[in-house]
Amino acid sequence: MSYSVNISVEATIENQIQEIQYDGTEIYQPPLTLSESLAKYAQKIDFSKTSEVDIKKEESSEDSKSDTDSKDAFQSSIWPWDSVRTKLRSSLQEICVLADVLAIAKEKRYLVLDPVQQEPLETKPMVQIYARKKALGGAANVLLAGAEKMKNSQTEAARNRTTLDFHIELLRLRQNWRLKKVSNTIIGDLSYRTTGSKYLQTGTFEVTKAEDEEKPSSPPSSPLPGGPIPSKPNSALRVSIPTELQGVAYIEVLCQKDQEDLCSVNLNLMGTAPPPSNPDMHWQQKLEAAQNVLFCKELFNQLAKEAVQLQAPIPHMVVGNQIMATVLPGIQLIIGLRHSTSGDKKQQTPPPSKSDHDHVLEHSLHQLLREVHHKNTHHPFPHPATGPLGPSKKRMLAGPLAADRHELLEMTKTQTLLEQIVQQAQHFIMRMRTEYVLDTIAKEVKDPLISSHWNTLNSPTHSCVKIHISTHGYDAVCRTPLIIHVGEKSLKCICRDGKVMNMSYEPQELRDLIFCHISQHQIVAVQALAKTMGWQALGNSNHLGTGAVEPLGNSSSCLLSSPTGDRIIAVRCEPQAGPQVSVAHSPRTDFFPSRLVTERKWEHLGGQFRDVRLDKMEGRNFLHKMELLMASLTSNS
Amino acid sequence: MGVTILTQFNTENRSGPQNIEILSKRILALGATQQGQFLVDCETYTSVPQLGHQRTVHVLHNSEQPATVFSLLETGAKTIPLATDGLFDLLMMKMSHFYTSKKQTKSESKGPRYEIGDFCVKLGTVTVSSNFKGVLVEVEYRPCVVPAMCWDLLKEFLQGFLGLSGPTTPPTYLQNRMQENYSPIDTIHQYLEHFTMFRKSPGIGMRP
Amino acid sequence: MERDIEQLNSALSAIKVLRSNVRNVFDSVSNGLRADHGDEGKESKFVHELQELLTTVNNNLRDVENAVSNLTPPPGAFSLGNTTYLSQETTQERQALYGQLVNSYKWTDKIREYSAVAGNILAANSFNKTYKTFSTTKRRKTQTSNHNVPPEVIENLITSIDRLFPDVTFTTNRPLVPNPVIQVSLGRVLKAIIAFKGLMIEWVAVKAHAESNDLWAESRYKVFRKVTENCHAAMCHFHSPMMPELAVRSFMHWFHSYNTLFSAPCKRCGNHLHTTLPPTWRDLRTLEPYHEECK
Amino acid sequence: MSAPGNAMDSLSAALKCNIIPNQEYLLQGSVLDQYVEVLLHRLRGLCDNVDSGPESFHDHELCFSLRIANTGATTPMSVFSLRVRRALDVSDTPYQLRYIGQQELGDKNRPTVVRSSIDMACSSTIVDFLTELGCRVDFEYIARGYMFRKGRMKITVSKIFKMGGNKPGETVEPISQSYLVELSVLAPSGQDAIAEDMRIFAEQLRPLVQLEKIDYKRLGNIM
Repeated sequence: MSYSVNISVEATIENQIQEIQYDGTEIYQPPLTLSESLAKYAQKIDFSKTSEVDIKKEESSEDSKSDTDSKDAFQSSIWPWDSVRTKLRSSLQEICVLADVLAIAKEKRYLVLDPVQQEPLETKPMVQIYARKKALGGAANVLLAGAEKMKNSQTEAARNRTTLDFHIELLRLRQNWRLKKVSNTIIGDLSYRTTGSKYLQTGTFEVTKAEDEEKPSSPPSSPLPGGPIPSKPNSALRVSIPTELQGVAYIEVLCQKDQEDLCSVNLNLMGTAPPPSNPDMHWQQKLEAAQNVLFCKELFNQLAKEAVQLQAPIPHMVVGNQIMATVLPGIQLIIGLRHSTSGDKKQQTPPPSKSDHDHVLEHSLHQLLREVHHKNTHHPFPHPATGPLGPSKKRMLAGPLAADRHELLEMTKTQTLLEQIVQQAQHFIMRMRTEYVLDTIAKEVKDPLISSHWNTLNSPTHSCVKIHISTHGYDAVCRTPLIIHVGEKSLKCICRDGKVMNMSYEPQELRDLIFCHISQHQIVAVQALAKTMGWQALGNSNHLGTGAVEPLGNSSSCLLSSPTGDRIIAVRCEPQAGPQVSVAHSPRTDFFPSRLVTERKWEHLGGQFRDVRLDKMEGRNFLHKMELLMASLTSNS
Repeated sequence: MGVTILTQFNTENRSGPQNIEILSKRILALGATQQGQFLVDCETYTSVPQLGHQRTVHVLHNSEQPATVFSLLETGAKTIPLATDGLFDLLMMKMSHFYTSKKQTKSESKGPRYEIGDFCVKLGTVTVSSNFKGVLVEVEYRPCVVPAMCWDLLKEFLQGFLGLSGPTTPPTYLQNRMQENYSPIDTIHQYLEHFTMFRKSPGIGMRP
Repeated sequence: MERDIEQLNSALSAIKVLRSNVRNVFDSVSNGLRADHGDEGKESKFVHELQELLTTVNNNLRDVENAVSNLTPPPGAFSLGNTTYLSQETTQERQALYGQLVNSYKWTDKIREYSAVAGNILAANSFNKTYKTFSTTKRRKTQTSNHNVPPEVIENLITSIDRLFPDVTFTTNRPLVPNPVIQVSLGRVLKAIIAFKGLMIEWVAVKAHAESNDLWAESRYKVFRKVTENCHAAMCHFHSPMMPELAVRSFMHWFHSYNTLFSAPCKRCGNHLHTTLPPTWRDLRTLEPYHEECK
Repeated sequence: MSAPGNAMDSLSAALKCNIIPNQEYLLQGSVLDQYVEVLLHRLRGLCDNVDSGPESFHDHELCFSLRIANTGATTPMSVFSLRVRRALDVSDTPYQLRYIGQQELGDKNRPTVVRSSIDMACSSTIVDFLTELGCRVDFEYIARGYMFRKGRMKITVSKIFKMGGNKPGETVEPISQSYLVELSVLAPSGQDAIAEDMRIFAEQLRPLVQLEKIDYKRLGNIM
């Protein structure tokens, strides 16, 4: 109201813009109606001012009146009609008013007051800025003072108590977990759904502020060092997890022989698991544990589903929280879900059979499921970009490169988790058996040394071991290498000459094979030794047809003659009984002509073989004994 | 992916099924096992006259490569091969304004499929618009991709089971491609060659 | 040595021939015209005869020159340093010394030569029965490990083998640094994936080119499965803990012979196929192709 | 193993069962160069599996058309257009041959453009094949950019380059100062529910980029 309107203001031709939408269209204010504009203009009239003028006028008139009054007062004494004049005047006034009232009543032209919207006042910007600055400054001071106060109390509280702020905790939680706000509650999700899991069970948890009832017990005003509160690292945040995800779970995998105490495993829920979760656990550990429970549940659920669906020759059994699959005849793979709820406080001692728990297989189960998850989300992108989403690069190329049926079939082949874990378990057992057989033979058989080298590289279902049979001190003379491939259900042995032997899962077969190779090794080694000694190998056979029938394999033999040809050694080696050595002299040192053998030359035909008692001979091992034997027979005695 | 030799088997006054039966007996005696059936079919499209000089598109399917449609475009001057996804047939339908199919030349070879070691043997009865035309024997040696390397080996195999009527020289199509890497489209070329021959020939042995 | 003597002999005989022919010329000249020249044109006949003789002499001379030029000039006198002056010794009792010296020198020279030959022969046919040496002097020499070798050594070995065979391509990758896995493509015939453990071959998988490079998946083709088995056998055969580089080299040499896997017939039966397989065995020494049943 | 059926029979059977994805649902839009980073950032937040960064692509597209000249007054000129695309950045990928049919804008309620599309991978002889078939190259360009996926939806953000020389990759110059953004799903016909998902997704990219149904016919009139 500080300005006066002496200029007439006209409305702009354009209508005012009420609002500009995001797409740029402008919405105009509808133009004012006549009465509205009248009201608007009327509102601009400063009535007070005119009244002021009136008042001034009146004042001046009053002044003049008072002048006149004083004049009147002065004149009243001299003018006697004064009272008549005033009466006339007042009656004129009355009549005038009456006439006005009558005119208004008759013609109905009177003023109506309407409320009119005040137009925003345009003030000088600088003034406004100063004003606002001052106002803001005032507000800021208030806020700063308040903040200072809060900070003080905060630091004091922090000094007094170890509790963290709820919001900071929430921030930390948000950095690691998925959270969302639903009305007044904060809901989190710990399921593996975002990483490709298709398990139906939800993994929601609720985040709440820790209850306040604890706070009064430790008011910040009364810091009690050594009190019961600081001993408990309290969190301002509480996560509540659905009961089915509480506790600790793990997947137990064990391989066991037939009919071993099956029920005892079933009874105990608590294994060698980590200590049970207590309600005071930190939320991070709590959530991780719950997530692990969910994962184990999904894994077990998946395996159980597959176990029911798979058509195995010996059907898989799913009983309660346990899946039983026959891996090899007599050997079972048992996969169990062990889940202990937090309410179950008492610790039970793990049964002794738990020691068989196979951590490697458990790990690979976890790995397999994670692989499934990964595959569910990581689909390859097509190149070029217009290609369809979904098919792998290999499948995309199958058309143009004309992949055949076999390749296309291979692409569609997938193995279930259970199949894969059964295969791994089979291989695991095969490997264990092979190891055992090789180690026991190496322990039993001392004469040729048996060393086995396991490959450094192997796959979960395939490994390889190299076996060297050699004799101590004669390793440069002869060495028999063997390669054994350990598969899922079978063994394959490859010799240096390219012979391949396929064996089943029975460890006895491998044992027999190694024994056969040991006996053949002895014969080959004797011949190689003879060569270095200057002896001549007359003949050999790996599969001797003569002699007693062997319980396993065939005996092998060879004949050696001395450099001069007057001594012959025969060696026969049986897989079970070991080597036998016989010696023949020709000619015999003493010759007596008889009627049948008249001349000495016939004695060269060879004489009687006589057995050598090897066990009585000097020498570290068989080859050493043979070397000594040959050496003694070569001498010109 | 291996090298394939396609050869006609002389009918020798026997009907098609008899020939197939004789060959099946022989191959089974060698120790082969039957692994389903096979089918190679060929449809020919020609360009409409408005499109300028005449071009022919042969569209072939081979059940050995079920995800692939092979097409050979003959312009007179050259032949351009193309291998695509199965949806190419759909495209040919869309192109029916420009390329029309000649139904009477629809040819196919179908019959039993045998596997023996690394060999794959197919005994096909050829029909052109459902008229019997002859017998085609396909032998594939899968591990090898260079025809020159394994031609002798294949010849030995073919003669071992077709007898004297086995081929003594490589198929004409392969003769100047012996050193190149063999690909499934080469098999298709051989089939097309035989199909065109059968189409031209009058119906020999009309017994189906 | 043998060749030198031969050449020397031929040169000597050439000189002999030359001499006898020269002698013929002089004979003919000294005899002059003889009765067998007849009457008519006897001069011209004589001249003709002489000319013929001279051309043969010429030819012989050329032969001699050729033979001589083929000869390697003898390696001069033994340079015995200052001892050569011994030969100029005038004192009676010392004059024999030089002869003896030369003789003993020749003798030691021969000993050296023979012992070298003998050493080679003995090295090839070792009488050693064990690789282990028990002598205390050698124990100090640390055994080099074949399992744990610096990667550069293996790298060098692989590149040197790569250079050896032009039709074999090597691709190396190292999932584990000291144990490379290499892919060996043998022409267009096959490829092998070979895993090393240090300097020793630990695993071989043979496959067709179109198949995956998975170390553990078997080939879908029988022939390559058979070749894989044979490769394992050869790996056993060539295994040599003392000379690991040689083992790898000889294995690769043997493996290289598979480039004729499909094209070469069996050495024994002459056929390509036996039980629908080509000759999958390569002899370990002669590298000749055989069928599994024919070897 | 049963006898293999005729390939055409099985194809028509597949057509009947409606399992061939031959409908493309499409929304298009564009974004200026300076805001593309923001868009990519938002897409990384919205799409699946972008932990390893967005997948980039660099493709070369050739547009062919097969046409018969106007022979009579009664027969209209028929045009049949095909697109061939190949990846320049990734080796051993097939060429992609594409037939795109007439697009249906539909009424206002339909959230996306639907057009029939036949999409197939093919061998590298396709360019020769089409040329000899009688096709003409209408135009060619290079598209370089990023792609994302969200469920079945594919989102490409690409910059279009003019072909400079005869060889791809020689000299390329961008056609405009903005990136083309496409949201598409290839599905068998009749799966209109996906269109609604696309609309919701497109909504989330507003106002950075407005993905809309673009009517090419109208664009043609403007130009």
